[in-house]
Amino acid sequence: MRSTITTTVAAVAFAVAAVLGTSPVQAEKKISFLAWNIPHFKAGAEKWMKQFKAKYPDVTIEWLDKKGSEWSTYYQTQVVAGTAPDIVDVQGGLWLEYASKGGLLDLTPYLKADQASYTSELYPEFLSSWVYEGKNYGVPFYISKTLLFYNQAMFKKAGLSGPPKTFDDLLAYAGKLSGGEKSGFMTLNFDWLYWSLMAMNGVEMFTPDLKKAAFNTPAAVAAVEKLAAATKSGAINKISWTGRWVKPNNAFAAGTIGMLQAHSPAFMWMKAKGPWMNKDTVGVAQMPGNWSTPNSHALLISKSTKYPKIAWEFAKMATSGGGAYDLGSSLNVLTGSKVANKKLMAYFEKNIPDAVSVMKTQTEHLDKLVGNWPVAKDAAVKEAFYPELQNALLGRKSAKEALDAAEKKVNRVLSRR
Amino acid sequence: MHRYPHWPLHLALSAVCAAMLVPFYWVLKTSLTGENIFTFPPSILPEDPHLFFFVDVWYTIPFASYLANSLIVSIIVVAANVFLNAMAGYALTRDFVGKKAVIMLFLSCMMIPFQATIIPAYLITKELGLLNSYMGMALPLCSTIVCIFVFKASFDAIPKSLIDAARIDGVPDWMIIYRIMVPLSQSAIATNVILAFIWSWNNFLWPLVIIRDEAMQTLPLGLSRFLSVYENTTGALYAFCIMVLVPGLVIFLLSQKQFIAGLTSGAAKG
Amino acid sequence: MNTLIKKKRTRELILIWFFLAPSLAIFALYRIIPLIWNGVLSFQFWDPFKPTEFAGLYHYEEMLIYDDVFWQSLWNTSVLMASAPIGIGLALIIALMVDTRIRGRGVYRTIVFLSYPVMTVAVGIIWQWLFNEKVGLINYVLMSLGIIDEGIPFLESFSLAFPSVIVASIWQVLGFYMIILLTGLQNIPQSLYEAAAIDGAGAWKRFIRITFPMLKPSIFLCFVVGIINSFTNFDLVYVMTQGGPSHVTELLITYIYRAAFTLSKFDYAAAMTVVNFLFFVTLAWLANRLFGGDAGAVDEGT
Amino acid sequence: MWWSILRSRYTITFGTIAIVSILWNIYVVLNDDGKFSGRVVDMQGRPVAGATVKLGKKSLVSINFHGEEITDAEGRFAFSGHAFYHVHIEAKKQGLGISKSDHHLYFRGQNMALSDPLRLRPEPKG
Repeated sequence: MRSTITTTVAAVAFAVAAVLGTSPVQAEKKISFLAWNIPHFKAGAEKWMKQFKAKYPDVTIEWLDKKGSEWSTYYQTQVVAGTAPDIVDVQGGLWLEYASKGGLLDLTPYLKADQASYTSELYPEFLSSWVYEGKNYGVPFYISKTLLFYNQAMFKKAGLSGPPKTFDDLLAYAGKLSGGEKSGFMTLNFDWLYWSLMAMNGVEMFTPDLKKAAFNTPAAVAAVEKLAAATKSGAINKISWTGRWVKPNNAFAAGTIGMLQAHSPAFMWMKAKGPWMNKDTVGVAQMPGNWSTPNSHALLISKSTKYPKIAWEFAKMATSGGGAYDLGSSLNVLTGSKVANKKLMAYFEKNIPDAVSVMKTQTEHLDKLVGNWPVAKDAAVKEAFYPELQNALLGRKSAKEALDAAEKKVNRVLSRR
Repeated sequence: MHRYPHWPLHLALSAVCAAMLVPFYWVLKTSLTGENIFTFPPSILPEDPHLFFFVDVWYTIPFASYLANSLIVSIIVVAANVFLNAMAGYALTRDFVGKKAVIMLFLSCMMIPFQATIIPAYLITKELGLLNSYMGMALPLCSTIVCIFVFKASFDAIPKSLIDAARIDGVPDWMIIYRIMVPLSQSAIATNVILAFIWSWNNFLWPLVIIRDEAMQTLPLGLSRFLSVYENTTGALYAFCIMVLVPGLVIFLLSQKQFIAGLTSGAAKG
Repeated sequence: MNTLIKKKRTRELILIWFFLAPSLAIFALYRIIPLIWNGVLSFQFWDPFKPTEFAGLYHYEEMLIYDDVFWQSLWNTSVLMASAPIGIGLALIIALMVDTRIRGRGVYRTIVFLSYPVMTVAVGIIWQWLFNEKVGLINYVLMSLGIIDEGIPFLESFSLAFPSVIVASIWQVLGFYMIILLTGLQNIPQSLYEAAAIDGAGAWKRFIRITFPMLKPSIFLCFVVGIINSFTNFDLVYVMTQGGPSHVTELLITYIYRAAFTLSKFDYAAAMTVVNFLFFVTLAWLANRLFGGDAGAVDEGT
Repeated sequence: MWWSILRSRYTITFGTIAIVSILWNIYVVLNDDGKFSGRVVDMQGRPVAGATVKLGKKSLVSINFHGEEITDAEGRFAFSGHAFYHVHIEAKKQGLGISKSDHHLYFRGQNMALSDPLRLRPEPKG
């Protein structure tokens, strides 16, 4: 008798267990987002995810963040393993390689579809710097381009007023400003941030069809010779051609540099190091000829993504309206969205008045952007070109020799598969 | 051995030690005072030092969990190393067909830079289903050739007579290993513990690629947090360096006593 | 009787291979298979997004004939290796000093080794900044000694950048060498020295006749470590100079890494890896020849 | 046997570390109510009543404020419940001026009573 009871109990229990066990669980969709060294944006990112979850309850966002120097290692390993992050935040020309090989999703149709609700909000100039062979692979995430910071106190001492207007002015000013501990001019050099110096001498990197090198001209040789001479004399600080981020910015923040060509994030960074910096002590201007090199970030979507539509929706949220504002206000940068930038400028007026003039420069003269050529081999070209330029600028080779060698190498890179 | 005075030795060694220690001092100093880019020459003594950079580090990354992860991985690696390397090292003390080949194989394995094999290594780890796991982080380091040779050397240094005698008495091999060899090769073990720990503790590139979850990250990966472009984190960076290298030093300082014991025992015999 | 010995022998062989198996397995997984993978890759046009094609010697031609950065980095790597003896020599001197019966030798030993446990990335950061033109300690010392009157940008100069990196790498590995050599020294039976002392051999003679020969295995080990270091120094170069200025501090491994991950030319990187491997193996083989016998063996009869 | 284990270097080191960290955590738990109190005085050191005191966290460029208090007759103020480890404090009174200062804490919400008062200074124009 008892045994039967126990068995029935057991049976019931089992049945219940079985039912519970097979209770339906809804399938979760996972989208991964690979950011480029913005770990301090974590709070904002969580806010985004909450917003997104509200719209798409069955989607979870995986937030990954890698520092610039490891970003490509991480992304490419994931690509090879077939687990590429769906949305990636990328800087500079790295994306061109992937785009040319067909690793990225063509966003053109999406941009067309959302023309009114989204695309119209973006700066066409920044949007178009993510176009490769007529296809648009990225949407601007946050933007910055190079500008000229100058140390007002040093300018006064040297009897200079206002920024240089031409290349030769620039060098002349640099000469006047330099001496002893101090040097007149410094530039950041990674990616193509120094290219404005070439552009203002009418030097073109490539032929219009982007198939061959076009920079080896007498004008270029002359320009490089001048730069090399200025570097030798100390008017241009050597770190311009060797340092990456910390050293040049530290130097300017320490007040020993007359003029610094850098992009807007540098200002915040330097301000943190050099409390003396404010809108009165630091002059802000475009480089002569209003040339500048963008160093923007964009959101791109991996071809391998399972949910392109959802990824696109998230990218849109992050790059427009409120989402973009959240990003800009916590990173102190402008975004690719005109709407968000209006609010951001108001935010800067209120919270960081010193940065306002810097931010203004970032959306001016967008017709004079250089150093963002859509060349698939961008990274390889850089590798081939810059070391030779360094040789010339640091007086290891004559400008002619260096540019000849560079031309040979660049053309080889462009011709090889 | 007392024919010459000792002070020249002390002098020389002190100089060496100074050269070894100064960088440490410099890091420590910066971690306490931050970097002052305005004063040149830099001040030698720390000016109003404080511990707040360490506080910043503690709160800007989940330090405790990174630390735990690093420890777990290192423990796996150390344990595996001592056993596997001792075994391999012992095997190499015996002569057998293909011994030279094995040694050559080991030597050539050492000549393959890991950075160049990340992608295949990654794919293999994926096949093994060990991505994003402690075991996955540890496995490539679980046996290290240098240490195998360290063991081999110290086993070789044990007088054959001792072992042969034991063998003739019919003592089984495992007994020989654990009764005779292990006690006589403490130095090798200590060396191995230290090196294995250091290697896994400092491993950077490998965890970087195979770890996806924040919750699984190890200390070296925290480094990037202090190389930010948007904030001034110099002081925190150096504080972080200190916090990362202290555990390694502690482990070394602790196990080096064994190490010395082992060394002297090595010297006493023969 | 005979059969008994045979049985023992087979048991022993099984044991030996059983002992070797785990390590061999790990090396197979993480060294040998990847190497083979690289070997195959180096003859292909490979790319995660495209079907693979056969490339023949395309990459090798590019590398050996046209790529002077490759040669530069190969040269640098060799120089770095050639610098190993300096470190080993220093380490040997220190080891000999520490090996004497002086008071506090334990402390000295400890301090000298302290540099090795430090994360290489951290070592890079530390030294990058010791060498700094403005705030660096080295420049400070040189200036206060009146040797120079303005800071030298060590890591930015073509001539000094690489030596600076070498100094840092020696600093880091010195303690490790010393420990290896010390273990070797301690394993030399005292009796030999006593015998030599009875023969009336002086300190130098003793060193040449006994210490050095007996140390060969340890020294060999140091060399191997030195060679390995010349590519594990990756992190160091990566942090301190990123291979610049204009590739003067480029090592094979940093260049391979860059080719693979910033230029995403995995196939080309694979080809370089193969060459790199062959290069190192040859060297190791030579070293082995030089120091006679297999690595780490203390010769018998002592 | 047990004694020897207890006396081993490892036990001692890691034991000490464990104990210290436990004690530290206890201390933290007991003192992390985020209390922050002090006094506001004027140039002459007289207590200022009715000054507005704001407490917040200062990031690289912006400050987000936790709350606001009005000083009492002796110029005292007291906050509680903040969770910062780096506090920025601003006292202000029309006519008397302003006082800004930053205070590092050893852990989130550490209780702190300012030893020396916040001294108001006339704001520099512009």
